[in-house]
Amino acid sequence: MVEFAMYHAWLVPLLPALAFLAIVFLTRPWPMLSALVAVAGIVGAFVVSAFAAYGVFTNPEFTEKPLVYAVRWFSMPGMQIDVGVQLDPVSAMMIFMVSMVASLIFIYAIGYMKGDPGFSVFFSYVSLFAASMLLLAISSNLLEMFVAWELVGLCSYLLIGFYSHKISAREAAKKAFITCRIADFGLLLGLLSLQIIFGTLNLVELSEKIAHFEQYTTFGVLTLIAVLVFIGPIGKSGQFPLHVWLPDAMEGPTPVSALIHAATMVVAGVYLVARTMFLFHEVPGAMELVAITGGFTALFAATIAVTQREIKRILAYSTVSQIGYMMLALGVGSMTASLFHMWTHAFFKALMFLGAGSVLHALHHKADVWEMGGLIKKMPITGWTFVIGGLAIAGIPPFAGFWSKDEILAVTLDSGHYVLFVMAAFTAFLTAFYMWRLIFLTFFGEENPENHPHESPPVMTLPLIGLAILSAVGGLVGTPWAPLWSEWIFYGHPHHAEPNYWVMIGSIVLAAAGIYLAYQLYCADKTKARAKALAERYNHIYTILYNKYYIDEIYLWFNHTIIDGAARLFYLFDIYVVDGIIVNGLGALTCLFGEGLRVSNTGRLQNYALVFFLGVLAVVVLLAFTGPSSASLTVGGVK
Amino acid sequence: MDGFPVLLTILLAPVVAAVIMAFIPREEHMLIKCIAATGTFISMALSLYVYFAYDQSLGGLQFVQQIPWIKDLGVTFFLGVDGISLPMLLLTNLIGFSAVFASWNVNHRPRDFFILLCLLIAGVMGTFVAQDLFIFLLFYEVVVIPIYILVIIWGSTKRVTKEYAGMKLTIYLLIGSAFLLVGVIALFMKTAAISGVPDMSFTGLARAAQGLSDFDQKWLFALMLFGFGSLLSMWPFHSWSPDGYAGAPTAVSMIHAGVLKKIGGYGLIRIALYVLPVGAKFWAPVIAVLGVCGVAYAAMAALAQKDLKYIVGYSSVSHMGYVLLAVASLNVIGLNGAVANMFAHGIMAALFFSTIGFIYEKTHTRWIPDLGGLARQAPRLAVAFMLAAMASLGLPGLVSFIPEFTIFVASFKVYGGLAVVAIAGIIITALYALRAGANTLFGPPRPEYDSLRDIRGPELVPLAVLGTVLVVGGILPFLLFDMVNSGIVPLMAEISGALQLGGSF
Amino acid sequence: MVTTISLTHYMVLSALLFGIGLFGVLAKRNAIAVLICIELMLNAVNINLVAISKYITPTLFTGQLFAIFVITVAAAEVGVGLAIIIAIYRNRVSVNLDDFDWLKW
Amino acid sequence: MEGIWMTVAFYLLAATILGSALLVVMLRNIVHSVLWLAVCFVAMAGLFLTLDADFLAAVQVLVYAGAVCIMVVFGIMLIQRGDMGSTNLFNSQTKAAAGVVALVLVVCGYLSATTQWVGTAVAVPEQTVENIADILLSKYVIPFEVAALLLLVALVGAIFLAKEVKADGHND
Repeated sequence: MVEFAMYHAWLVPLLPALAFLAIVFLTRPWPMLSALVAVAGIVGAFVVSAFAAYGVFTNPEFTEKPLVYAVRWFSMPGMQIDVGVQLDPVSAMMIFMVSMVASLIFIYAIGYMKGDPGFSVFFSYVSLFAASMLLLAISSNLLEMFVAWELVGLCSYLLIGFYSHKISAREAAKKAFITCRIADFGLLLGLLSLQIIFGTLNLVELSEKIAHFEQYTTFGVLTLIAVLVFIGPIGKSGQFPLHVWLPDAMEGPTPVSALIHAATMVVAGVYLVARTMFLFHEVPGAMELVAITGGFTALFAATIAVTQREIKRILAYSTVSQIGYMMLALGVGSMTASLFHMWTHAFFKALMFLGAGSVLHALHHKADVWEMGGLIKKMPITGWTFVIGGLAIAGIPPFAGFWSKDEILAVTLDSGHYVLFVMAAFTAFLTAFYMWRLIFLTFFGEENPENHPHESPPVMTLPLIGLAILSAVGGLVGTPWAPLWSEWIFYGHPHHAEPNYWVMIGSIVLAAAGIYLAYQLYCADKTKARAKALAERYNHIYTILYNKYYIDEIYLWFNHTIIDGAARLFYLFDIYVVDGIIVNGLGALTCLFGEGLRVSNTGRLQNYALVFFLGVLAVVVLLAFTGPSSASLTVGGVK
Repeated sequence: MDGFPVLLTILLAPVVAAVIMAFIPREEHMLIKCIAATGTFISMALSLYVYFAYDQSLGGLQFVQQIPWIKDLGVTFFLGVDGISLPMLLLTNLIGFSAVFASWNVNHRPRDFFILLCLLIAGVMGTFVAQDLFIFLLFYEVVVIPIYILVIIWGSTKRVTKEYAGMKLTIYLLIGSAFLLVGVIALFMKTAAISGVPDMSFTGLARAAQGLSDFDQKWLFALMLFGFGSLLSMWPFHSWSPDGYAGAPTAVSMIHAGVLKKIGGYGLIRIALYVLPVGAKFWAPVIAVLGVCGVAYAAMAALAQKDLKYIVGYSSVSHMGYVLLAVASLNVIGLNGAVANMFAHGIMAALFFSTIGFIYEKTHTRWIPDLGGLARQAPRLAVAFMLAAMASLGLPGLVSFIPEFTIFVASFKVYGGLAVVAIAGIIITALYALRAGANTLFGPPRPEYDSLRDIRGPELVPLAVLGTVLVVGGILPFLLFDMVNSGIVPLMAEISGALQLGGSF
Repeated sequence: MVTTISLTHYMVLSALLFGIGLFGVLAKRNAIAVLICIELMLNAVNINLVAISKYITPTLFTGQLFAIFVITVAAAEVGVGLAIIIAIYRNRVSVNLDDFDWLKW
Repeated sequence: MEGIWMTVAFYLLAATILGSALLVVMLRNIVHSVLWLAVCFVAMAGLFLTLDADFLAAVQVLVYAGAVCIMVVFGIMLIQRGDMGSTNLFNSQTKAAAGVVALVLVVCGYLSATTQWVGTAVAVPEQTVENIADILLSKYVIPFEVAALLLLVALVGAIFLAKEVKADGHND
């Protein structure tokens, strides 16, 4: 079975894809059947990927040399693109994680989406998404990966716009797609450069060729390529300055937010950089860019999250911030730490989104955390699992987030990026603060009498419990004392830093401080007067943060004024210059000639006959004087 | 099927259908439509057969049919297909068949409409299977007349009147072909003088044209570039495209944007480049610049449109810019991309126009601000629209992505920065395609369209046929590329010598 | 020269008659007048044919034969021409060619 | 008819022909024009006699002077009723027409004067009718039949064209 799974890993994306087709063409009229098909597809994928992952992790040779099998996709002289599967610990971990989280979320969605008119459609979309995401994870070729990359973007678009009759959802979907498209433009240029310079987009071949690439002859080209490639992840993973779409993406149904915009798709950028580490590793400049982008985004998004009011928005900014962490870790050279955080983050962030979904479900989509409160009494499972998630993200041991975040902080410090370390540490504090602000406001404190919450059905709470368990213990695979994780997932050589107890203690203290501050402001103080006073006092900062640094407004202005203005200009140019002056001008000129000649068109037969005879005369004269027989005008002669 | 004149059958099936329709009482609407559908279906099925029966390992011209015609001019009625013309032939028939169903609801003089439509389809097919320049031009002219009549009778008047649109379309076609004709005649005279034997076949012309002076090659190519370029809506000779499509009835827009336009690109590769490689080499930078201008300019102009057909009209100008850019790169990858992109764009544009046609038929408007929320009332229509929009913006997994990718590879390699501008076009394309989709299909449903009937029955055929090709072509790109490649490689092999020597610019 | 009548005499006569007929065709208003002027022109042609027949190919009779054919055609032409004029007159109540400028449309 | 008499006959006939033709064109009354046309045709028949074409002369009288003129008169009667005084006027391009005609005459005159005719002394055979009949029914039999057909078509066409049209637009 293990053997089979490893050599048929293409089944992993194929099963959900088949589920998608089955739903679209067959089972769409029967919602429950569609859901079953979708769940069957993803669970099947999970089973195959679990076996495949088991096979990879028990065969150490695959960490050195990945298992690759591929078929030709298309080719022409000078270019061949294969599609195939590349199984190594990184991809095995990824498909395992994605299919596991997706399975849980699919099950959850059965409960959450119940009664929605687009129930079947929803499951077809998420199946397509799962297929694309899994394809992205096991791709052996960058173009294949790009295809999957765009397809997950498409699914994201479709699912954000799932409630497409809402204008906000429609606009958010569009925004997501186009923002990612801008980023993909960079990525595409990077891929093109790779294809042109190295003649292949195959990951294994590329890594060999880049390792032997003569940097001296084309100085800076690799850096440029790496930067271009990195633009893609900036968009897809919601890094500054292209993060704007991610918070808006919360317009989609909550399981989608959990699956796509927290656990899987948005970390595709991290995954891509990890996948092309052989490229980034060669160019320190690009690595610095990755680190700085990540570190800055982490802090930047955390500051915004502090002031937001909508539950899913807070989580969205939190996601942006956490992905910043992952980027930071990649940038300072630790793929191990980065992917470890991605692993743990998938669990606790999915958990929290699903928890938020449960809350919204109970409160009939009332999203403002200030209008909630005391929900834990009515919704104990949702509440306590959420608390576990909160502990995990804040970094309280032994929950998952602690181990991964701690490792990121440690490697950042190790690599000598002190400024980034301080930023990351401060982010850790902010994270604990805003997340617990959310928890205290939502689940603790006084109940809002207008709300009539009720616990969600088991089909929703069971995945919550599953994810809560994973959030609690998922980090134990990578503790400094038993570094299983870093033996598998690494770039270059496995390295496990000695446990840095100072960092560890420091991060616990920061997390605890954040939680305590949140408790003081939002839980201990029933009237929340101090929190309000604080916001009042630093009104300017509060307003800027609340409005997300006005970046959306700037983009909107740019889009509507500059782009649309230019478009208008081009169009007017087309109508009035190209079409007006040149094309119709020529036409008008012709008509003018026609008008001139029209006088001659009297319509009177005798006029025409007159001119006709003039013509006949001309022909006669011509023939008589220049014709072939003009030399001797002698006619006649009998026989 | 050895010896069975399959190409001739493909060519004649719609003509026969047209003749039969001419003898049917004009009131028999359903019968007429069925005959048109049968005729085009026979062509489509046979061209699918030819596509898969074509031996790619053998390459070259296959299914050849050669009947001497005008000996003094060296004209033979010479039909044949190779890797370049086969995708175009298949495209024509796929779109032709869909176009019949996209016009299923034409009830104003349907007999005349379908007769002209079938003749149009046959004419377009003829240009792609002709291997003789004279026959090529003959079919090309056959195409012009039905287009004009179809537009002025069954067209629609919006920003411009249908008469204006038809006139503009026809006159542009004719001006282009006039320049082409001058070039062709000059080419024929000169090559006949060189080889001593008049020969109008592409191969014969190409062989003789090797003896042309560099100067002759250059100005002849310039004439052909103008002729084919204006047919391909090369910037700045593009302005017929949006107006023409806007005025034309659905089927004509489909065929025109889908395949007729491609005659320009096909001719540019098949005739201009093949016969006059030195001229091509000389003009390549100009083509590239015009192509990039077209891409960026038309995409920006499309962004400012509010009429759906105008958006697609400008979009097709923009996509043809990619084809030009690919041709200008003058290498195997680029030409592969050019032909494949023509195929992809044909399918996509046809689906787009058929969808817009249905939207217009059902809502009586194409004006985006008057539309909205149709996805609720007509989900299948929305699927078709989104498929086309996604293909337009080059979504991977749909047929247009890989061709664009190959074009980008080829042109980025040759033209660097210039190509980047063109590649940036994908962002703007995404912007306008999604805006159009969002504002038409999504948002709050409008009560006035509550009774709107989704596409069903025969109306689904364009979506089924073209949608299938869109997806299958995207998932299995080798189906298209192996074919194109088998045609491009020998072509490039023949002219590569000239391309290297003639670099006198 | 004065006493013998040569072919040139007939030629000149024919040319003059043709000129008169042509002038009538070009300058008359009445459609019937135009028609009879055409007859004059045809007659001028006949003179030429017969004269050439006599002076150059007297034994072949081709010229005379042609003249007969011309007369035949002229007769047919008059018949159809008159019919057309009558038909037009019925529609327009006019045979004035100045009124007929429909060729413009 | 030899010598001087030939010359006299030619000049007389020529004068008659040209004079009557001029009157045909110049007269303001269309009926008078037709009468002078008949005179012209008869004189033409005479001219044909001087050219040894006696059969043709007979045909000329029969067809032209007889049939055509009568037909034209009938045509006029069907159309022109009432005052015939100024039924045959000149139009506005008379001067231009005169110019063109002058040019035609100049060219024709020049060509007639400069062309060297290679004449022959052979006389026209006496039996013109037999000769004409011979070639008409042998060498030129196809044009002959075509001419017959033409006459038939002209006949039918003329009838169809000139037929009365009913008020409802159908001609039956």
